[in-house]
Amino acid sequence: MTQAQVTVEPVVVEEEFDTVDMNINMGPQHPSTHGVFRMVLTVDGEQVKDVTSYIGYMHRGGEKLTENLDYRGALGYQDRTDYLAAFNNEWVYCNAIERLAGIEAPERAEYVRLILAELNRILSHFMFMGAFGTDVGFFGTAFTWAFKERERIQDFFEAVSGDRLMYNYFRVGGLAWEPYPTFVEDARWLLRQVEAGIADIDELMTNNEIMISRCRDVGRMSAEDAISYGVTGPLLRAAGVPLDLRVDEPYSIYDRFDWEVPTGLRGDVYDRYLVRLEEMRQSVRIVAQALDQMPASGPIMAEGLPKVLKPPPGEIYMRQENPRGEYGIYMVSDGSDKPWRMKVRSPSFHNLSSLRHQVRGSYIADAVIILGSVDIVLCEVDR
Amino acid sequence: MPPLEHVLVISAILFSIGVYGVLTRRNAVNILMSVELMLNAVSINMVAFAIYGRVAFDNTFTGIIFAFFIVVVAAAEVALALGIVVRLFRNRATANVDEVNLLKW
Amino acid sequence: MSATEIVFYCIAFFMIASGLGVVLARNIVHSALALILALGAVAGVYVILTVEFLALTQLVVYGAAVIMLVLFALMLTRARERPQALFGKNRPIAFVIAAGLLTAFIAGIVASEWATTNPDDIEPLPFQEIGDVLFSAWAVPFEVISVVLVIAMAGAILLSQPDQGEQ
Amino acid sequence: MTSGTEPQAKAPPKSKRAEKAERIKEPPPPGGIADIYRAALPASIPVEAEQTKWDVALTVPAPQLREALRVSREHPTLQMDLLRNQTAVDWTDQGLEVVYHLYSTALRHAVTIKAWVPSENPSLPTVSDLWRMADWAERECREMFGIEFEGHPDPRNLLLDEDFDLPVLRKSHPLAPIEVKQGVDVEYFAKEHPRETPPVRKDDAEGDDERAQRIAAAKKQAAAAAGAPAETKPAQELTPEELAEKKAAQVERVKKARALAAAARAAKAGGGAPAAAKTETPAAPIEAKPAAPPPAPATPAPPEKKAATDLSPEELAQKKAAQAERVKRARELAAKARAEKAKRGG
Amino acid sequence: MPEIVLSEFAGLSLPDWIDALIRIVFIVALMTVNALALIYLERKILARFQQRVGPTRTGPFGMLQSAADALKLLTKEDVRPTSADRWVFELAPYFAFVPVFLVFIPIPWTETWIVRDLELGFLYVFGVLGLNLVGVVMAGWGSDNKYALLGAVRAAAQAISYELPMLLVSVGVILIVAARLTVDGGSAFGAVNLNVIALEQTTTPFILLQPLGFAIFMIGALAELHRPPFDMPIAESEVVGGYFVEYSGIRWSFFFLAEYTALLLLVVIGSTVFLGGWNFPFGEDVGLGLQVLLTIAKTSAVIFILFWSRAVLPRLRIDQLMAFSWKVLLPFSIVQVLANAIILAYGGGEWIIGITSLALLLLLIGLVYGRARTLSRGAGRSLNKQPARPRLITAHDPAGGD
Repeated sequence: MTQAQVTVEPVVVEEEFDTVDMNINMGPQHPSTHGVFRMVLTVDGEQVKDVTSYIGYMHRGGEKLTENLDYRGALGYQDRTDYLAAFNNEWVYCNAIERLAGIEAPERAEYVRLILAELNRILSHFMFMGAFGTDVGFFGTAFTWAFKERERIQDFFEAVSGDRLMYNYFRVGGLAWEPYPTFVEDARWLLRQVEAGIADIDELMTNNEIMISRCRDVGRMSAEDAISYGVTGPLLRAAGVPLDLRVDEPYSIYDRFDWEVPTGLRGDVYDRYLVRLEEMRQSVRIVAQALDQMPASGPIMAEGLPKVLKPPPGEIYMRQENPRGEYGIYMVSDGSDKPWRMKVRSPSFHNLSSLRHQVRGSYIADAVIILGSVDIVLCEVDR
Repeated sequence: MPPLEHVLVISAILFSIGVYGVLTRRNAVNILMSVELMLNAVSINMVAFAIYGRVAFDNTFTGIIFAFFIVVVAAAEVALALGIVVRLFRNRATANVDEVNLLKW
Repeated sequence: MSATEIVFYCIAFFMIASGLGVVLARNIVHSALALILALGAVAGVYVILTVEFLALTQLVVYGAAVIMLVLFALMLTRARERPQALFGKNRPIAFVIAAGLLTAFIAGIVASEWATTNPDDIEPLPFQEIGDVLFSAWAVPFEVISVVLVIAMAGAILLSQPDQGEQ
Repeated sequence: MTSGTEPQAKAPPKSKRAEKAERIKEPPPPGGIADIYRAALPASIPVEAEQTKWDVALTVPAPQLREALRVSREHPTLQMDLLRNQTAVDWTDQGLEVVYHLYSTALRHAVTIKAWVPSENPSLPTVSDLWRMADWAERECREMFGIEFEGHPDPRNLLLDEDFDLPVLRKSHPLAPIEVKQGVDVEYFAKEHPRETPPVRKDDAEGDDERAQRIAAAKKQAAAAAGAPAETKPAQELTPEELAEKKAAQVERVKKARALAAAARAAKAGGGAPAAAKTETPAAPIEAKPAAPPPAPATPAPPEKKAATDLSPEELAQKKAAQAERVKRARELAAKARAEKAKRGG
Repeated sequence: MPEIVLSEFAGLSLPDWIDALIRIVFIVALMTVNALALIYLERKILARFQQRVGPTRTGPFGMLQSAADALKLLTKEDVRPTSADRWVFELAPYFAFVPVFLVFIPIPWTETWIVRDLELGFLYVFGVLGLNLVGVVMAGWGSDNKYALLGAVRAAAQAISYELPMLLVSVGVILIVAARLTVDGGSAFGAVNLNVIALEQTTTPFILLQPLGFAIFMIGALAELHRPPFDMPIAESEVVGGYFVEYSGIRWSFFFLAEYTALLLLVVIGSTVFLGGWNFPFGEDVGLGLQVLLTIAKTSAVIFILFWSRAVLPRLRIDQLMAFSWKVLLPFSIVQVLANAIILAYGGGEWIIGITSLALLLLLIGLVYGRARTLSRGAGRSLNKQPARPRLITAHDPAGGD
C-alpha cells in the first residue's frame, strides 16, 4: 500500500465552456434516490460535471434520544437506523452493551442471533437486487423476483419475532424469548427457497448483455480512494480489499464456520453487484452450518442480569459487519443507567460520502445506478 | 388548382417575411430560420413553375429537382450554421450577431 | 372555386401566419415552432401542386431533422433567457425594404405574361419519373449534393466538438 | 504548524468526574499498539494510553493531534489508512473529547486517538486532507458539537437545517422543545425549557434497586416542589449572558465560514461561466445578508444551493425577496408566540 | 389531387365527406380500443413475467381496468404549471397525437381494407411519424421542467438516430420489391406502397429474405416507441417520466394514446413489410375476414415480444444507445442495402440475399454477445474468493518498527 498519496484534489470543473450547464435537482422526491436524499447534479447535456449531496431529511437525532433513555429502552431505536438490517443493528447495540457491562450471552442465543443476522443480510441484499434492478431498468421484474424471497424471509422473521420490519427481538444478554419450536426446520426450508431465489436473480441479471454494458466500469473506485472515503462493506470488497469485520476483527462465533469472503477486481458497479450476490450465497452457507451446529436446547438469556443496567464507566467502539459495511456503535458509559454518549457509525453515511467521487464525469443514468449500487438506507445515513 | 399567379404571390409574401426577419432579428438562430423561410419560398416558386410550365417547357422536371436540391442543401446549411452558432455561443457566450464584432475569436 | 383551391388558400393563409410568427415571436422557441408550421404548410402547398414526393421529403428532412437541430441549438444555448436582444434597431427600415420587395414582386407577377397551361388541365405529376430523371440527367449534381452533405456533416461535427488544444 | 490556537486545550481542569474517570483508567497491555505509537510518534507528542473495552485509546494534546494523525497514517509501522469513525464526546465541564477511530487494512490493527478541546470555541485542525472520509464526519461533528475544524473545505451543515447553528449533541442542549420549533427563536425556547434532569447523575448508593430509585426521584421532586434551591441545576447550565455570548461567537463563525464558501463559489462561478459573468453580478449573497440580529437565528439562507449560473439575475432577486419575506414572517410568528407565552406565564 | 368523387365503402356509394367521416370514426374507435386493450394486456403479461397476477378487480379478469383508468383520466384535473409556456404546453399533446393518427391512413389491414391506398405509403409513414417528435419536444420544453427537457432531448436524439437504420433496412425490402416489379421491364412504381409490399409476400415473407432487416426494424421501432431497453426518454428511475412529467388528466392520456397507437402502427407496418401482413404464410389465398385475423395474429405475436423485452431487459444508457445506432445498426443496414442492390443488379437469386442477410444478422448478434462477454470476462471469474479462516489479530509485529 503506497503511503499517503491519497489527498483531496480540488474540484476541477472544466474551464472550457461547453454550452450551458444545467443544475438538476434529483430528490428529495425522486424514484431512484432510495429515500429522501437530494443530489444536485450539474450536468452538461447528459454528462455530470459535479454533484452535491444534501442529506439530513430523515435526521431524527437517534443518538441524542438514546442518550436520554436507559440502555434497554433505547434498543427499539436501533432497529430504525437501518430498517433493512434491523437484526444486525440490534446485535451491534446489544454486543456493545454486553462488552461494556461484561455480560456474556449464552451460546444458543448467539447462534440464533447469528442466524437471524445472516438471514437479514440476505434479506437486505435481496432488497438491493430489487432496487438496483429497477435502477438499471428491469421494469419491476428484478424487483418482484427479489421481493418474493424477501417476503419469505420476512415471514420467517415475523414468526420468530412477531414483527416484519422492526423486530426488537434481541436483548442485552440474549434473546427476548425462546425461538418457536420449528425454528430450525423452517430456517432450513427457507434456506432452500432462498438459494433458488438467488439462482433466479443470478440468471435474470448477471449475464444480461445490457446489464453488463451498463454496469461495467461505471463508478469505479480504487481501493485507496475507497479506504480514504471510509467506504466499507461490499463496496470496499468490490474494490479488491478483503476487509470483512467478521474475519478481520472477529466477533461472536464466526470463526466456527467455513465460508469465503468475495472480493471484486475492478471496484465498479458490476463488481459490487457480483460481490453482493456471492455474499448472499456465503451467508446461506454460514446459516446452514450454524443451523447444524446450534444446540437444541439451552438458555437464551444470560444469568443474573441486574434489573437496571449500569455498566461501569468506560467506553467501547463496537463494530460489526452489517450488510452495508462496518456498523459501529461508540458507546461511553459514565456508570449511570443511560449511555453518556452513543454514536452510530453508519456504513451508508460514509459510503454515500464517496458518491461525488464516483459520479463526477459519468452520465446521469450512471449517477442513478451508482447511487443504487452504493445501496444506501437514508434512515441510516441521517440517523 | 389555383392559378399560377396566386402561388407566386404567396411565395413572394413568404419571401418578404423572410427578408424582414433576416433584417430585424439579432439572434443567429433566428436569422437562420428566416433564411429557411426564404429558401422555401423560392422552392415553392420552382415547383410552381415546373408544374404549370411542364407542358410549355417540354416536360422537364428541372424545377422540382431544384426544389429537391434546395431541401438537401438547406439541411446541410442548417447543420453547419448551427455548428457555427453553438461554437459562437461557446466562445463568446452570445448568439447575438450584433455582438460578434471582433474579427477574431 | 374547387375544394382543392379552398384548401390551398387555407394552407396559404396558415403558411403566411406561421411565417409572420417566425419573424415576430418574442420567444425564439416559439419562432422555431412556428417555423415547423410554416414548413409543414409549404409541404401542404407541394401536395396541392401534386408533388407529393417532395412534400414528404420536406416533412422528413425539415419536420424531423432540421427542426430538431434548431431546437437542440436553442435548448443547449438557452437562447430564451435573453429576450431583450431579439430585435435590432432597424425595424422600420427593414419593414420598408421588405414591403418594397413585396410590392415589386407582386407588380412583376401581375405584369408578366405567364406561358402556363390552364390550371384545370394539369395532370398529377408522375413522380416515378422524377426518379428516372434524378438518376440519369441529374446524376452528377445528385452525387455532388451527396458530397456536399458529407462535407457539411463532417464540418458540423468538427465545429461542435470541444477544442482539444484550447484550455 | 496548525497548532497555537488552543494553548489551554491540554490538561482539562480536574473535576470530580475527571478524577473518577482517571481512577478507572486501565493501562493497555505492554507490547501492543500503544508502544508502537510511542515509538513512532515524535518525542514532542506526549501520549496517554488507556485500554478501553476493545481498543487502545491514546490521548494526545490537541495542538499535536494533526501531527499524530498524520504519523498514524504515514508511519510504516502504523499505516492507519482507514479512519472508520470520528466523533466527539461532551464531558460538560471538562470540555469536549474528540475521538478518532483508526484502522489499518494492511496491518489489521485498530486504535483510538483522542484529544481534548475546551467547550468554549472549540477548534481543531481538519484532517479531511488525510482521509477524505473526514470531510463529512467533521461537518457532522461541527454542527452537532460546534467544533470548528480549521481548514475544512466546505464547512456547511450536513444533517441539520442549513441555518441551524446550535450544537445539538452537547449536553447543554435541551431535548424536546427545540425540535418542535427548529430554527425559529431557539434561544427563547432554550431559556424557557431548561434541561429538566441533570445530566451528571449522582452515584447513588441505592444500587440497582428500582424502587429505591423511584423513591429518590420522588424525593427530588418533593424537594423541587418545596422550592429548595436548585440543587439539581446542572453545573454546566449556562447563564443567559454566557449563552448569548456563545451564540454570538457561533453566529460570527458560521458567518465567516459562509462568506468564505460564498467567495470561493463566486470565484468558481466567475471563472467557469461566462454566461453568468455576462449578466450583471453572478451572485452577491454576502452583502445582501442582514447583520444577523441575535434574537433571530433564522438568518436568511444565502442562495447557495443552486449554482449562480443557473439563475438569472431576476430569478435571483426574486428568490432573495421571497426568502426575506419568509424569514420576516417566521420572525413575526415567533415574536407573537413569545408574547403569548409571556402573557400566559406572567 | 382527388376531386369530388363518389367512393365505395362497404359496397355503398357515398359522397366523399361521409366516406371520410366513416373512416375517421373507425380509426378513432380502433385507436381507443387498441390502447385500452394493449394497456390491459401489457399489465397482465408483465404481471405474469413478474410472478404477479396483475389487475383482477375490475370486471372479469380485471378487463375493465383500462376503461376505469381512462374514466379516471378523463375526470382528472388538468394541471398546468404556472411557469410553463401556456400555448406550447397545451398544444403539445395534440402535436404528438395527430401525426400518429395520420399514420393510420396507408395501413393495409387486409388486401382492400385501407383508409387510402397511398402510392408513397412507406415514405408517408416515416414522414408523418417523425412529426410526432415535435409534440414531444414541445412538451419537454413547454413544461419548464428539467426532467421533461432532458426526456425530450433524449427522445429527439434517439428518434433521429433510429429512424435512419429503420428507413435503410426498409429500403432493402423496397429494392427487392422494385426488382420484382421491374423484372419484365415493368415500372418500379408502387414499390413503396405498403399494400404492394404485402402483395409481394404471398409465397415468402420478407423476414426470410431480410432477417437482419426485421431485427433492425424492430429495434428501431422499440427506440421510436420509447420502450425498454430504449426507454430513456421516459425512464422513471432517471427522468421520472420524461417529457410528460408535468402532464395530467386528459392531456397526459393523449400522450399515452399516441404511444400505444404508435406501438400498434409500427408493429403492423413491421409485420406488413417483413411478415407478410395479411398473407397466409407460404401462400394460401384466404378471405378478407381471415386476412384481418392474420394481421392481428402477426401483430399480436410481435407485440408480445415487445412486452417480453420490457420485462426482462434493463435500460441502455443514452450514449450507448446512440453508439449502438450509429456505430452498429447504421453500418449494418447500409451494408445490407448495398448487398441487396449489388446482388439484385447482378441478377443474383433472392436466396443469396436471404443468406447474406442472415449472415449479417448472425454477425450482429455475435458482436453484441462478444462485447458483453469481453466486458464481463465471465461474471463469476471477476471475483476473488478468499477463505474466511479466522486470522489471528496481532497488534502488529514490533520487530518491524523497533
